[in-house]
Amino acid sequence: MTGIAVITILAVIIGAILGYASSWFPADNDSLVEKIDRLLPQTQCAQCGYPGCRPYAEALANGDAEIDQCPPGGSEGIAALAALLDRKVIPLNPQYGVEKPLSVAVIREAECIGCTLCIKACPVDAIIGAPKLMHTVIYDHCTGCELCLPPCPVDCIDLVSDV
Amino acid sequence: MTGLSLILLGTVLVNNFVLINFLGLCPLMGTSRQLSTALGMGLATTFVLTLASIASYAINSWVLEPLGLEYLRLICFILIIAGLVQFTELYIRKSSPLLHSVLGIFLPLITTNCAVLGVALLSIRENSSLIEAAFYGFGAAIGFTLVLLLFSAMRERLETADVPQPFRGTAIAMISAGLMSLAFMGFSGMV
Amino acid sequence: MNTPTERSVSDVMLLVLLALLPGFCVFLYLTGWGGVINCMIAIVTALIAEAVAVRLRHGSVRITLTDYSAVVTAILLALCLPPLLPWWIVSLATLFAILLAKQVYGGLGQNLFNPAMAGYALVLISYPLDLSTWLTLPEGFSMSLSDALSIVFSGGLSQSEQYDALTGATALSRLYDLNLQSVDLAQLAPEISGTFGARYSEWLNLAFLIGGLALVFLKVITWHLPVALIAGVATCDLLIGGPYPDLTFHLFGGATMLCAFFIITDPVSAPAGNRARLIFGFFTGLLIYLIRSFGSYPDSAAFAVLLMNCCVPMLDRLDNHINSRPTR
Amino acid sequence: MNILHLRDNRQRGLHWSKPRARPIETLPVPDTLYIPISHWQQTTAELLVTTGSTLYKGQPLTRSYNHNVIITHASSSGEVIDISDNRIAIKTDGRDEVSDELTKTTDSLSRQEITDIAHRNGLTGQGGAGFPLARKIASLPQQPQLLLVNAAECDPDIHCDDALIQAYAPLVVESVLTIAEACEIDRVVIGIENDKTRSIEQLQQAMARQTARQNIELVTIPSQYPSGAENILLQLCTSEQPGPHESLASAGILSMNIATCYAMGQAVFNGMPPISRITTVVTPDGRHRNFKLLTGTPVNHILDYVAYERPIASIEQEVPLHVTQGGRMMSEALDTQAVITQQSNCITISNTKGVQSSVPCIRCGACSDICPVRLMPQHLHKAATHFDAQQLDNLNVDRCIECRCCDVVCPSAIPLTAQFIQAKEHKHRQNNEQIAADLAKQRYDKRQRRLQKERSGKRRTSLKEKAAPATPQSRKDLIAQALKRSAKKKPNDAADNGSSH
Repeated sequence: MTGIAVITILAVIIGAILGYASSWFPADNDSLVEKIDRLLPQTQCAQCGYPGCRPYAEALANGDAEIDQCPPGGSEGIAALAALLDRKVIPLNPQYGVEKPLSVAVIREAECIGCTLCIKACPVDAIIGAPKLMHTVIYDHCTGCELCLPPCPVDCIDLVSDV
Repeated sequence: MTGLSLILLGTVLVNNFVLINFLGLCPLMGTSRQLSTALGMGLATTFVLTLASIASYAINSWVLEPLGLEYLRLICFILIIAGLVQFTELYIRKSSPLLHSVLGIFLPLITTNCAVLGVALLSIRENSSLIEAAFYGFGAAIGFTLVLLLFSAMRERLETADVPQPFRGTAIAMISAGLMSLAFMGFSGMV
Repeated sequence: MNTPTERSVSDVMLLVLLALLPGFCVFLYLTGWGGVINCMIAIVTALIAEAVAVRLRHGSVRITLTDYSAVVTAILLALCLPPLLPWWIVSLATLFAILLAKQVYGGLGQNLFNPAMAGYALVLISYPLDLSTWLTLPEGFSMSLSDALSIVFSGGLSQSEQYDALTGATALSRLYDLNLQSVDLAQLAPEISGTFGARYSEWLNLAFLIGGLALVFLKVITWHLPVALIAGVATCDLLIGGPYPDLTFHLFGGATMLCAFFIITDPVSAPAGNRARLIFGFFTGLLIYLIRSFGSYPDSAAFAVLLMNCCVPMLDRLDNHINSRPTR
Repeated sequence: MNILHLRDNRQRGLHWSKPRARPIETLPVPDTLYIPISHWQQTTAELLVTTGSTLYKGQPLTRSYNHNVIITHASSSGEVIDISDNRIAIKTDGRDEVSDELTKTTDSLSRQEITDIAHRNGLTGQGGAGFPLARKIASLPQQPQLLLVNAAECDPDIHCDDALIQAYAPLVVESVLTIAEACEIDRVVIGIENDKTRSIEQLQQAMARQTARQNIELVTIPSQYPSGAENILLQLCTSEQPGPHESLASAGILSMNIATCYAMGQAVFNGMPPISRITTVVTPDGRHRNFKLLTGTPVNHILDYVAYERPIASIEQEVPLHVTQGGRMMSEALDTQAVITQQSNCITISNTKGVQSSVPCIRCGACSDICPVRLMPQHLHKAATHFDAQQLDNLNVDRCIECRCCDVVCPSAIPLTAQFIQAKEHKHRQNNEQIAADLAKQRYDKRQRRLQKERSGKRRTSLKEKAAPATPQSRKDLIAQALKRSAKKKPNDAADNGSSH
């Protein structure tokens, strides 16, 4: 009988300590997300299945995404993530895309009708132009995320691997 | 004083917990891929081990033995160690979330880690006072951390070695651990 | 296009073999045909093992064998093993050294542990009896080749009943045999505390010292490692002063000089920075002294080297960390 | 701390005896010259000539306002026959007529003028790196403290500077002083290796005549490779040394090769751009001969002229000649169409390729003992083979001066320096990608905030509209209002085009 008493007293004491501990040490998770986000190529291309690089970083932080879902990051990106998160280096998952050389979108200005759909689609504001006027892509700002290709009605944007 | 230093020397080098008594091998293999994680794991284990050794000795000699409840020893120790590990996990989650996510399953695993429970049980049999139990636990933890750090530095160097395909990864780590324990055999009989 | 190098790896290894020659001759004089047979078995097994391993990995056997690193490992191993051992113990040690301690890590330049010492330690632990039976001085040399061969290929010295006067490897293991832990040196038989020349291992260490100094002079190895080791042994002897206090005994007994100049200076398993080498050498000397005085194995060089080889990757990292401070 | 760590290289396989520099010889003018058109990232030089236009010696062929783009000149009179793959081919007519537009300047120069002269004449460093001189002078701080003239020439095969000093010492000293005066540098140091005795005498005599104007000192340094490297020469001559990551120019020290000073002197005193340069040619039988070669001379022309002394055996077996530029240590292989440029200080012709198969590194430490800037090449080799940018930074790979001492002493014959050069480029490229990624992240966050503001902004206006129904404004009213506004602003314009809408 005394055994059960001892065990329950012990359990209560430990439970109390842990209760206080969880309030003293609130979990903060974003410094890890920040570290992961810094390693991602920031193309915001959503090829990894998440709406941007930051959501993918959050998914990686709480473990429900794998490190092989980022084609723009390529093998170097995967190696960096594996080093940070101490996981085995695995090849890029072809389901999310294939590693391609760095490429830049170029608008064939003659055919552009100025519909501003690509401006709205570009996540990093790399395309400038006014409605009904010619649009063009700023060479240095474009991250090659290919999000502007589908919305273009006249399909006048093509992808050029870095010259 | 020499008694305590002998205990320390004994647990750290001579019958090192990992390489001579072969306790705590899974965290050795699991967290030693990187030096930073190995350091984190070593510190966490040191904290848990030292306190566990003290607490288990205290509980045993002041509560269980007077009440004649030696048969409850195992349950109490597991309870104490689990509490300590949960405490450490909360602290690590707050202080460095990277270490928390990298250690992942190995952090709660300290509870069921044979080295920790081994120390708790052995420290009762071998020590006669609380101070000795503390040094015993601390020595065991230092021995564990020392081997873990050396081993992870070794594995990092092996990452860049041109190891034949079938031996890559854990296989070469196992061989290196074997050679390390071969080396630690040199200490046998010293204390 | 890189300019042709002055001294290739095979030249380095040849120089090491050359420097080993004086010690090697003294060793053969003392152990007679047993030593020669050991060396032959070790070298042959080493070369075959290396050739097979490299062939399996589709490397070029010719290049690997002509860098003589396997021969150096074999000879260092043979120098530690007592003569008239059963042949399979010698080849087992060499196989372990070449395959498990070197080739499995990726061949030349990537092994963590000194192959010769790993092989010797393995055999020392698994066959303590065989490893500690040495033939006393006079009979060793006078034995004919045929007798030696018959002993070697029929189970080794410990099993043969002809010879009863078996002694330890060096002065140290003699003490171990007589298990005199703490004893006054004067009582011992003359060859332990006798004049410099008469001691069994004095000449051996002196020859290795000469060979080692030649290596340092030829710039094959730097002075940091040997000096640090000798300093380590000396400071320990002065500070702690275990059961055998006599300094020259420690420096010239056992395999100290062989270890200082040839074993820890194996560039692959030693640290890379000079500062780290000093620490490595000092602590190896310290460990040699501690294991020899308090440990249970007669000669501790193998274990001390292996123990410090475990710390080399960590020493390298610390050395790099200090070098990488921006103020440099 | 003494970054210099020049071990006595006689110990470690870097010991060789340097023969005395031989007098300068000349070659006949080749029948075709190929002058390169220089470009820098996306900007290329603007062509001033087209195929068929006749040229005179020293006439500029290209023009550019960007200091990084080098302007090239015709090195002999002739006619342009073809402009293709970045090269202008000139068929020489052998008259070697000098163009008359060359502008001499005699009065004293300001820093701006000397930078223009350097840019107009397309002057680049002749020590081997080829850094545009105009940009180097422009990057000097307001009060530069030292002009360091590098006459060390520590490579065993290169003797062109030695021959240059022996031939034109007075002109060299004169141009050094002019540069110092123009850039307002009061202290001039010429560093030369102590085994070039005749050049030292010539320089001392020439300097004796000039002492009136400035304090110029000739410092003789021990002849050890790589004493000619910029920061090591500075350390040897003046025992100061710049911070670990600072370039010499930004620390107020203008360091120039003595041949560059001579070329600058030519450009200032008689307006002649650097259309020729002195090059040491090392023949297969090991003799070093110095030639004054026109820039743009194809290397084959030198081979035909010099090579006839080749040993008969190698001609019969058709052993291919292996030609490299840059001396024995910093040598790069040249292909068959290579031409002489301002940077070709030494052309080595040899029969054998001389490449050894490398064996894995045995961590023997010979390389870290010999490295003049105290790096650990064995760790760098490991970090570069399995590329690890953080480890390379920790090991200060950027401080490697690519002197190739480690290649020479490495028993495993590993091409270490080539690997370090590649690792540096890879690390540099990765840094740029990281910067681009950070910028893209900032733009993305700014866009998200803007969209967020617009979404919340729109909801507010729609509330206002519900409150007060807007008056329906037809298109015509809008145009009328716009016309009234523009009429108020510009009374006269509104009058003439008011009716045109």
